Amino acid sequence: MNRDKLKMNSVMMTMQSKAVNVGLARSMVAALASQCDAVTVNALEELKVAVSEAVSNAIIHGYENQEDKQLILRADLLEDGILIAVEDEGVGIANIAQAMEPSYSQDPERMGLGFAFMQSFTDRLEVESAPGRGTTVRMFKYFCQGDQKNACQA
Amino acid sequence: MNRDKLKMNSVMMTMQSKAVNVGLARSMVAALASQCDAVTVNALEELKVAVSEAVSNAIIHGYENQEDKQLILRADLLEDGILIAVEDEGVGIANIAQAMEPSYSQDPERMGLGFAFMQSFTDRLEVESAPGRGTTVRMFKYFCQGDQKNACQA
Amino acid sequence: MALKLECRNDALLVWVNGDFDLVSAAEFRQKVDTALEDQRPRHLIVNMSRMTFMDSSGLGVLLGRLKLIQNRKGRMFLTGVRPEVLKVLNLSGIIPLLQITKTEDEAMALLRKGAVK
Amino acid sequence: MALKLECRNDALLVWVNGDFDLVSAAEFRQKVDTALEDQRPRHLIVNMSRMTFMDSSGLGVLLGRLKLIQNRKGRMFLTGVRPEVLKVLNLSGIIPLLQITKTEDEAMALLRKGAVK
Ligand SMILES: Nc1ncnc2c1ncn2[C@@H]1O[C@H](COP(=O)(O)OP(=O)(O)O)[C@@H](O)[C@H]1O
Ligand SMILES: Nc1ncnc2c1ncn2[C@@H]1O[C@H](COP(=O)(O)OP(=O)(O)O)[C@@H](O)[C@H]1O
Repeated sequence: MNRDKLKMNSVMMTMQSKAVNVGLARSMVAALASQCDAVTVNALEELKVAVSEAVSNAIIHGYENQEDKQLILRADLLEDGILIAVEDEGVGIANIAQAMEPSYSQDPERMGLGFAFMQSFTDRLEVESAPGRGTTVRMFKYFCQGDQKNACQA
Repeated sequence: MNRDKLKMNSVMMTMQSKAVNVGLARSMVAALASQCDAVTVNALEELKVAVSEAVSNAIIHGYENQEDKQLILRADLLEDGILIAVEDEGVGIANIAQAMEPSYSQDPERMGLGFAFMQSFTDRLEVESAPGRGTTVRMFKYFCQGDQKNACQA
Repeated sequence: MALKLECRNDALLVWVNGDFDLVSAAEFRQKVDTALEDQRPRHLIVNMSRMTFMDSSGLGVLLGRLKLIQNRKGRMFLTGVRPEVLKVLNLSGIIPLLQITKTEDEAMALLRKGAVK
Repeated sequence: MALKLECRNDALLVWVNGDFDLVSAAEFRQKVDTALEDQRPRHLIVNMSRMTFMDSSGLGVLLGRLKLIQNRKGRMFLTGVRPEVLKVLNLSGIIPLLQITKTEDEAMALLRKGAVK
């Protein structure tokens, strides 16, 4: 998911694998995306859900709720959208395709909608993972629908 | 400024030396500090000013407004307050004591109040710097005034 | 997030304030399940007019409570749902399984009339 | 931040919306200085009722404009200052050098009466 568009801004955040940091990640990404005047409220809302899912998964599944682990959130603001990467060094995923199927969840208390939401709410989703090697989820989201003129001037 | 208090949460953010990121740093620190229910609105406002000053200085003075450099913001939420470190790898400061004096500024367009504000709005301020070696500003701020009962439960 | 709970007639009313994510979902589950156990209301009405955000963790907890309510042959209502939260609900397939109303009074009225699916 | 400028009689009125920091200070300086040059108002009234934050970058730009206004023997007013912003102003020593009023109408009235320091 290497895009050649001009990079307007770029942030990396390292945080502990704590549930409270899901909200922190969300606020940071929303604040960064808001630097682009062209971003729609709608796109911002969807982006927040997608980030929330990826970070929650790293905490719950990747680190199995151990709070003292580190996860990394990278966000690159491009001319027309935002590129997000959420990385954990947790248990990893053996069968990525299966894990990404809607309503597949290893946790009986969960609905298995995390990946489905990331898929629906972003324009591109890539998962890199191997058992014992952690997981990286990359997402790209356009700021607005097919409007060339609304390029970001942040 | 090593404090033995329990660390509740801890975040590191790496960002570009762009003016827009002053606001990003502020929002992140405010969101982190808000994880502690005991934090007063007053403390939050003061903390935001202090962070704003330190990050602005790294951009304007440390990197002399070059936008493609990296700065690091570390924030550790403790039981009773927050520890902030802002690091740049910029020009550094030759005479730290002089630089910290109110109304000393190398920039005629500025008032030389940045350090004075950091000093007034936090409870402890430390500056580590050397010419050519960059600058690290560390600040600690209590969440509320002398209230042992209001320890953070984040 | 801040939660408020209240039992009214045969229904448990819950107000959810702020973001409904991993943190608040845990709190919601614990408090609502305790109230469902202790006070044995049949129906559940969740006032979402001040819920500013919901992700699949929030949704999952709602679905879990729906199952408990269905087990006791009760009805579940979501009231005052904001557009951004509705979008998440729409994707989940949960909507046909419960009732959405504007206010909790509307929900209470429907319950009194027995006019619920 | 969003800025609005308007010339009324002999005064330039500026509304500052949002955070007044390094980013917005640059925009403020550029737009206000252009208006001061082009339209030659004598006085400056800054409506701060929607300014949610100010740091020393914002403050420095205000002080810079104060000097320009003093050079043309005009007066500078800050109106609708919020408590959190007032705290920063208080630390700066700028307050005795200008006039603080609740609204811009008050400021305009004082200007008409010539009742300003
Ligand atoms: N970061 C991760 N590390 C390890 N496993 C993961 C990670 N993210 C997702 N998974 C696996 O993929 C499954 C599906 O994830 P998801 O669609 O988000 O649903 P849910 O979180 O409700 O289980 C999870 O149950 C888990 O087994
Ligand atoms: N991060 C930094 N790197 C290099 N020099 C700095 C840095 N921070 C502050 N300084 C020096 O200290 C001086 C005083 O800083 P400050 O009190 O914030 O006032 P101002 O930013 O208005 O100049 C600056 O003019 C600059 O010379």
